[in-house]
Amino acid sequence: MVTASELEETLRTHLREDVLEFTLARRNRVFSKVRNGSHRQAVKLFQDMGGHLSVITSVDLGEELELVYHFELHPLQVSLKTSAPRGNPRIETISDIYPSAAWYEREAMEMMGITVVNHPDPRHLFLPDDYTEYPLRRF
Amino acid sequence: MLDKMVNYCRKKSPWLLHVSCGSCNNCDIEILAALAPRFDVERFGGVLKPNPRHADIIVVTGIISLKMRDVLKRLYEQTMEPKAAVAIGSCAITKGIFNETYASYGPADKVIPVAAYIPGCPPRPQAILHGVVTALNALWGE
Amino acid sequence: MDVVVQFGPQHLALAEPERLRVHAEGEKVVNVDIAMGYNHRGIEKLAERKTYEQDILLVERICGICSMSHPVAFTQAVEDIANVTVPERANYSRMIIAELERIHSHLLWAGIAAEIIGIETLFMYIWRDREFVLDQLEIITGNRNHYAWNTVGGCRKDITEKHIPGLLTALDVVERRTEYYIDSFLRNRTIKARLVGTGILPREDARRLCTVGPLARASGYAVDVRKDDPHLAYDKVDFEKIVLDEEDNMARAKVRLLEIIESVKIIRQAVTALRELSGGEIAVKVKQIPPGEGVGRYEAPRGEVFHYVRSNGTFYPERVKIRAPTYANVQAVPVMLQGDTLGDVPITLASIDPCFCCTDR
Amino acid sequence: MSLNPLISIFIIPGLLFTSVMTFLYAGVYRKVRARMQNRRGPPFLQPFYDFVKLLSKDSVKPEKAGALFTWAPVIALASILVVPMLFPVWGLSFAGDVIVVIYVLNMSSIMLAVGGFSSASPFGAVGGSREVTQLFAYELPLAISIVAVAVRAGSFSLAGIAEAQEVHGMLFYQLPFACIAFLSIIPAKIGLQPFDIPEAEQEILGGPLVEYSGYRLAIFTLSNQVKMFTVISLAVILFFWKNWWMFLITGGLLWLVFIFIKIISARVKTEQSFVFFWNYMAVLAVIDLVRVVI
Repeated sequence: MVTASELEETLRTHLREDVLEFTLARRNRVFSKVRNGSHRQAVKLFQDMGGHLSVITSVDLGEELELVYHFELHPLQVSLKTSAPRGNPRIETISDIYPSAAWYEREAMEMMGITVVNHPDPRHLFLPDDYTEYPLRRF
Repeated sequence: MLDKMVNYCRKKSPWLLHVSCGSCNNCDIEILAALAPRFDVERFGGVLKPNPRHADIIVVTGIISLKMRDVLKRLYEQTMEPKAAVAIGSCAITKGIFNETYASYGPADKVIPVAAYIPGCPPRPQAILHGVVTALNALWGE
Repeated sequence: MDVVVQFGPQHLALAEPERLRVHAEGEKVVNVDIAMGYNHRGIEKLAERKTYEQDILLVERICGICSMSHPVAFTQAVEDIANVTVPERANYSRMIIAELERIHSHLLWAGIAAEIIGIETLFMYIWRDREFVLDQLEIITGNRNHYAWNTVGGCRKDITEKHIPGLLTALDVVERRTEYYIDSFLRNRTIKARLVGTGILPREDARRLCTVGPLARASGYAVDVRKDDPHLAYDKVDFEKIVLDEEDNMARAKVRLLEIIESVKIIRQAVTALRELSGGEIAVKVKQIPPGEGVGRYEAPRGEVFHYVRSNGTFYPERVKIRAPTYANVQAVPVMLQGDTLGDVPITLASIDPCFCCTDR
Repeated sequence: MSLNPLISIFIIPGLLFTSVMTFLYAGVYRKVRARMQNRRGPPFLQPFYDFVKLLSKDSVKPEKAGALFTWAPVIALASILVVPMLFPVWGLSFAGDVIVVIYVLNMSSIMLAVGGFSSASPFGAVGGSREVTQLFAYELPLAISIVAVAVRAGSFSLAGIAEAQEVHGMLFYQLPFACIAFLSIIPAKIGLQPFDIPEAEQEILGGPLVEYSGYRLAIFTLSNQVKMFTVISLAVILFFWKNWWMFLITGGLLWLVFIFIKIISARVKTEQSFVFFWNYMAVLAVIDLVRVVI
């Protein structure tokens, strides 16, 4: 059992000024944004707390491409965001920490065109191998 | 005379090959439900066969997704003459609610020749039975 | 003898197009490679082009079996953004439909599993009884599947007094029959020979791979969103979280069948509560969705359905992310197949109750 | 009664009579199965419709398939059609030797495996290897129980065995364990649950038959259906012989029993069928063999 304030404190002690945002919404939903690169440290912290990786979402913000990692940290539901510039969307993998992240990252790669660095198996997952567009990009 | 008998036997023994090409599973489940005791497609001799070589009627559901188009074509070619394809559900007929999607090659009749359409989202098992039997009569009936 | 056997994309045991390439040494499975995407329909992209109300119908058509779970998760996410509280009556009636769906889904699974291990009769029996549930769903919602029951802020229709007697009778039938099926799964020697000790997913792996739903619960990893993150009216009814630690295919069958009994219990309590609430509102009007983000979670028959919605203040959502339970579970299949034989592949794959059309979207 | 050889090949007990019995057996099978599953089921003539339809369909041979691909079904059908002629029922002069019967019966199983191997498909290959494995599994109890019968009856010819039973009563009473062992083999032999491992449609899409179509499939299906009738009849002759009309009735009843077993059981795995046949059924057969010899 973690409360939101405990979680915020832990994040801020370990990541310091890399924590850009931290909000608590209705029904124990926590949204937090960290700087690209320090998300791995945060994910490791969540793993130590017994977190359960739900899914990874990729979002097109225009200037930037964002990845949202959704964790269940009972009783919280934490969405950890990190973003990379559109011209060079490189975000490091977390599939060595959570094996099940591998597929979610593959999806982000083919759908949004985010380059996940150090991914063990960067093939297409849903789209055919010869499909070259990124269907989920908005702008 | 012989022709008549053969056609009668064909009508009485449709072996179905079910190909789901990117559907929401619902038509597929209703096809399976048509096998179950309440509807019992075997009354008309229909059996679900896993194998295109054995099948007579190809039952297609779903929008034809990117990866399934070639598979569907190949399955249609592997099926022995005489054969017919039946498109089941709105998706296979017009792409239905997924009309604007990027992930489809269009409804079933853009990929293979389709002999009968069974509309509905999903069609009820009765509709599926009725559609298949009507198609059989049209193909090999008097 | 090394063989590569390809299950799918068109295969009788799967019904859905998905490819499983199994490398086998004689009959022994060495390696499994799963290819997804044969069912990909681009729903996440489509959802951005439709309004919230239209999206409910769209997410319903992600899957024909989970066609209550996805809308519930989606509307919860949107209601979070709009900061609306759903009326109690809507919560209960959503829960009744959702639990009916769970019953029919679990029965469907049990039938398919029986068919896959070759006992066709059980498939026929179970699917015959499943029709009782579908009848009730049709009487209440108007369709056998795709219920169009939800709207942002509540329900579109109401469960009234005239629906209840038929519903309760059907529940009695289903409960009685399910007990019979539990008995036959536990006592038929040939079924036991196929299910016990195959497709083992150790508890540690279940946790490591973040599995959800009955698969996780059968491996002793007790996740159930209905208890962990109460929504609808699940915190107001009394039911048990079924957790077994046998880790094999039989445990998964047992978990699902026992959950049917729990679902029957839930519906009975919900019906009682609904009668007490008679005359309540069934929906609140939601005019505008403000910018923001929301997460909707719901325990679908196969596990946790996860929807993430981001709104930008217009009528159209900016991003909708859908994670179906099979997406999380199917990555455990290679682990489960380690050391099994070729004959176990279909039943082990089926034991996660795969719903590839949810996964591919 | 003594028949003209031509009649005996083409009418009784040859092609025509056996085919009629076969379609009857298969029709009963489909109908009874459906009724027991709470369904209405197909018409009795369904196997016949299927057969004619398959004959009228196109048939292709895969490019990589061997020459045996076409010949396997023909040999399977021909060899299985020989077996009913060896039965002592028709009063033919060449009422056969039981060892010959067993090996002619195995011919059709082997041809199924050969057809599977030669069809150049992984499912066919797996099905073929399962068929051969299955053959090894049930061959031991089969051989032992037949030797027990032969020793008890004092003859290796089917006519001799039948005669001995006419004199001393059914062998079933004297050799109950051997009889059970033999009966347990029948589902494996004709591909019914719980031992339909080679054909498993849900696992390997029908195994050896996966690449067959049209008339080749029709012939294979027919030979499999003839096998149902033949193997059941053989069991009756070996253990329940009284006279020719009791032969037909007992055969029908036995068939119902096997349909019932099929309906209530799931498909077991190859290892499990090995354990079943070698550890239990072979032991049962040996018990009776020892009793007989002593």
